[in-house]
Amino acid sequence: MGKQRVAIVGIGQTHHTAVRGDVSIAGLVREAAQRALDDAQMSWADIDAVVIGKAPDFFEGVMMPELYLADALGAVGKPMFRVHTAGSVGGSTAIVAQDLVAAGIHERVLTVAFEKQSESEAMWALSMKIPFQPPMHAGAGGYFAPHIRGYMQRSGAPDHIGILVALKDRQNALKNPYAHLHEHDITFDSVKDSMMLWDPIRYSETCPSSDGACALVITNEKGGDAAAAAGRPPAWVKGTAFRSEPTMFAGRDQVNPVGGTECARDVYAQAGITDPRKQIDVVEMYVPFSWFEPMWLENLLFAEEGQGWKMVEDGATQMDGDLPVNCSGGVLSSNPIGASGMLRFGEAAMQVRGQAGEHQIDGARTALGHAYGGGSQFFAMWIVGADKPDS
Amino acid sequence: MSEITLPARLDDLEMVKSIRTPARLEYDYMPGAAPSRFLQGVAQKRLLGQRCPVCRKVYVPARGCCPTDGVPTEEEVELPHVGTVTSFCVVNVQFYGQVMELPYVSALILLDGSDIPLMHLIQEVDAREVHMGQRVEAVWVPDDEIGPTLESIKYFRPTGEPDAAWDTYKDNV
Amino acid sequence: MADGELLTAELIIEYPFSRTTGPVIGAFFTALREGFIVGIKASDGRVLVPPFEYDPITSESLTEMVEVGDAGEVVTWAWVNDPLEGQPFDRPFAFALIKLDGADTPMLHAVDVADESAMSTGMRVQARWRAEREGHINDIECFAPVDGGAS
Amino acid sequence: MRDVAIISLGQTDHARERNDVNDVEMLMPVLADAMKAANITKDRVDFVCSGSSDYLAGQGFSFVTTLDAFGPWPPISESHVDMDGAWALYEAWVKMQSGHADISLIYAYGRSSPGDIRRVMSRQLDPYYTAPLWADPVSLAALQARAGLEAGSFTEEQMAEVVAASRRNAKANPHAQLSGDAEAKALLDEDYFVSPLHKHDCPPITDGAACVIIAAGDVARELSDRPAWIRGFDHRIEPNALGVRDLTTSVSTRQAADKAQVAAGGVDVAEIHAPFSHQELILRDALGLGDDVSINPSGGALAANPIMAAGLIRLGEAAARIGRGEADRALGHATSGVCLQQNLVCVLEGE
Repeated sequence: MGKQRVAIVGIGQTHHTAVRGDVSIAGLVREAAQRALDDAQMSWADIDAVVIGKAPDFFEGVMMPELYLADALGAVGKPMFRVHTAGSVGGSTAIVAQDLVAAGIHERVLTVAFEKQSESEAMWALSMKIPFQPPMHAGAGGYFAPHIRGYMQRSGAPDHIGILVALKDRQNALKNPYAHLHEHDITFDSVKDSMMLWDPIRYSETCPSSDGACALVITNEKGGDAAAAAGRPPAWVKGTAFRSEPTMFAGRDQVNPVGGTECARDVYAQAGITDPRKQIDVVEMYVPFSWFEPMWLENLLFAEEGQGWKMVEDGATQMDGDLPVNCSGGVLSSNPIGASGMLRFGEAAMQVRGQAGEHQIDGARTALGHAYGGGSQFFAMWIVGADKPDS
Repeated sequence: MSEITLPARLDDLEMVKSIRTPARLEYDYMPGAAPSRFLQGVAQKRLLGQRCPVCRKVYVPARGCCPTDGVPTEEEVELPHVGTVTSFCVVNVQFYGQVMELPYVSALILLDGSDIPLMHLIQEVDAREVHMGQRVEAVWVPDDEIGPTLESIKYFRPTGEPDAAWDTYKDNV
Repeated sequence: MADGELLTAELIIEYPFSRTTGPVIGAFFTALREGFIVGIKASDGRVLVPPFEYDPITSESLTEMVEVGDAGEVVTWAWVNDPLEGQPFDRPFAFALIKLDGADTPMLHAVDVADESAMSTGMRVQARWRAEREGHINDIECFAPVDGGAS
Repeated sequence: MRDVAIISLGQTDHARERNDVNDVEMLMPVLADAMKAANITKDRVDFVCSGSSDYLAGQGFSFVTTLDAFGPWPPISESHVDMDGAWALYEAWVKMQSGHADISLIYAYGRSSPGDIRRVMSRQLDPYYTAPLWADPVSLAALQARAGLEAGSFTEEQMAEVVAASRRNAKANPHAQLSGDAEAKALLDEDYFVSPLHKHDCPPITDGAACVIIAAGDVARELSDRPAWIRGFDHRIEPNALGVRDLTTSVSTRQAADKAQVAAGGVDVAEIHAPFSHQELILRDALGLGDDVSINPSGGALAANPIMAAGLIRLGEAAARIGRGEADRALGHATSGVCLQQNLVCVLEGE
């Protein structure tokens, strides 16, 4: 049987916002799924299987919510699958869905990822006090801030790099109607003057907490060809990879984790990429705190170690730079945690399909979707292209 | 979204848009064998790490398992109460359940003889003066408040020694 | 130190979840607040109670909501001798699937009777409404046997 | 499809409470046992997939540290499902179909002892209509049992026979939690727990874990004298609400069995994941198993029910029968959700 070619023919997302007060959990998820189906010009009956992903069940207080969502996602009578790999889950979920097609098991798979964080409070769900363990003194920001400080120390990056990233992503978000934050008045100084929450992380350098969902319709080569023939070019999957490493171990490099680089090498090799900065046209990278952009630029081999911040400073990652990063506004502008990884994967696919609207990079042929989770220890990536892969 | 048609009796009523569904679940939390032993040590003001039989690295708190080799760790190593700040963060934000006075410093501290930093608070020093490489020591809560929890260490404070050399802790940044 | 002494502690997971309902579930709870019950028409014409947003067979969005009765018949039941915290009663009661008049599918709720011998499949029961209602499944305190109803 | 086989199974000695170990400490020996039985070390594993639930652990992201039990260094290709480990095995099998891996390790674990498991599991229900009633899986299974009894699908005597057989079979299973010589007649004399269920009709409260290793083609032949080849593998889900399902049958099991081609050959052994006694009767029927099939020789979930691992164990136990030459064609089944909402069927064959 061997490996089949895989195409993304439908992409849908919700308008991400702090509280989607007008819908149930099912209604939120359904909205993204329906848009993906509409984009693929398919109906519920066309779908063979459903793969769903989200971060911890405690966010919504529903254990294994896929059981309740089976009806809303048209999964009744079909295989339905639930993935949970922490923050990388949206990416991992898309990979599991594409594997079902690549393996020749199904022809058309719907995959959906979501978070309705407003049902509880992210800070609560992420900082639950566990007996005997020292309290998480500072939530997620407090966990990652020391790594950022470590990066600054190691690379000599100046303080304003994080501000530049935040400004870029928030300005890009103004071109994305689905983004949670649309800060029309944002300036370098407004980011700089925003409250220093977890020094060195400022308020405007952190992601929001969002309700939102993202969905993709993934098909085999036949489906991809049919979409192309109908004038709806698909995004072809050129490579996928996962990598995981322990949260804490002696000598662990949390600034530039080995797992991230190995994952990138794997996915580049599958896609025939030897010079990522030249061969990749656009990147959707998981950047919940602005400083992670230069860190991941190095981790993903776009820059030499210690040099990633210079790409930011030179404007290389701006929409008019040579490697635009997060044209959608990224996680810094919308963060429904469980969906954030799939949004990266979906936005990458939108770019190579030429359907990104105002935040489209002209002529984008090859894109990287990147997600990470846990303590920078779970990685999921895919490369998508406008051209059908050779094998 | 499709339009919903309602029975006449629901016309002109203010519609319910959200419901309250509070939930409380109680669990017996069990830290396990090695962490129990570590915490019992803390209750006696002792910091007990464990050395991995394969990679020889010392883990504290003891976890019973080497995370890179996936093997049980049994050899016990008692560690001093002093170490080096490998990195830190100054916290200026309140969040759910938090009781600290702002700002405060949360730091990664590499105890001497250990191969992995643990996260704890730094106090008795202006937040602006905390820095990487700073030497710190544990300050314990009064003896009658000590128990099997890392909160028995109230915080760490600078020892006043010269800073540790970058090479001694760079692998943990 | 004492070897092998294992620690345990209480871990509490507690949150006052607030759930937005969307229009279909919201209409059901609005009706409960007003003291009546609504369902929704499925693609095959059946009336589903409680109302679901999506058809259980075709997955299409459902839109036509209809009023049903607040009395009906027990389809199946379980006798809960020793209720759990949070359940409708702290004394023995029955959980039951109850098919309301005008509905084609049964809904889950509690039935209050003195003892198990008073329960039977097919018995008629009627909603006992709380005086104070907020739009919640517990606005129906429980169902109780209809006097003189067939059993 | 690419030939993939189950080649080993490791599991805990299942117990009412394992407070002597945390999840990592519980898993390490299980993973070591499975790898030893497959004659491999961890560096030969290409893909790891696990199944667990944060709600059982009472901690978000609980699976994150549990991965330490494998020792994921250098970094590994790995994924996790918030489902029974049987679905993790399915994900690994899919991964191997596309040629990404030759050996996969799957593990799953769960504890029912730390919380009030019935209240914890009530959080699985739809969050608007039923979870606020704190309806629990035992009460809902009792509704299902009564529906089946009154429809004439099965009898209380048959339910007691299922329990007696489970206890009897479990005597030969050193990992089982409950075993012994129970007479169906005596069981029927016991008080009801949640009528019409007796306590013995319900699964025991179990803490436990399991690990299964699967390998492809010649690698499986190299590592195992008698690999249990996966010849059919499918899973299906039903609507969520009890009121719109026929509780007396299992439509999704029938669909999965059809896709997995259970009926294409005789089955010698079936390991069925039926947490409640009447569910075994419903599932036997849905799977089309005759009286000649050996059902749950391990004792099944009634003998030990480590939630999230109990389904994976069924697949591993079915494979073990083939590995030992006791069966040529075996069936493993797993279920998830309230009253058998979701079901998975795996058909295994020896060579």
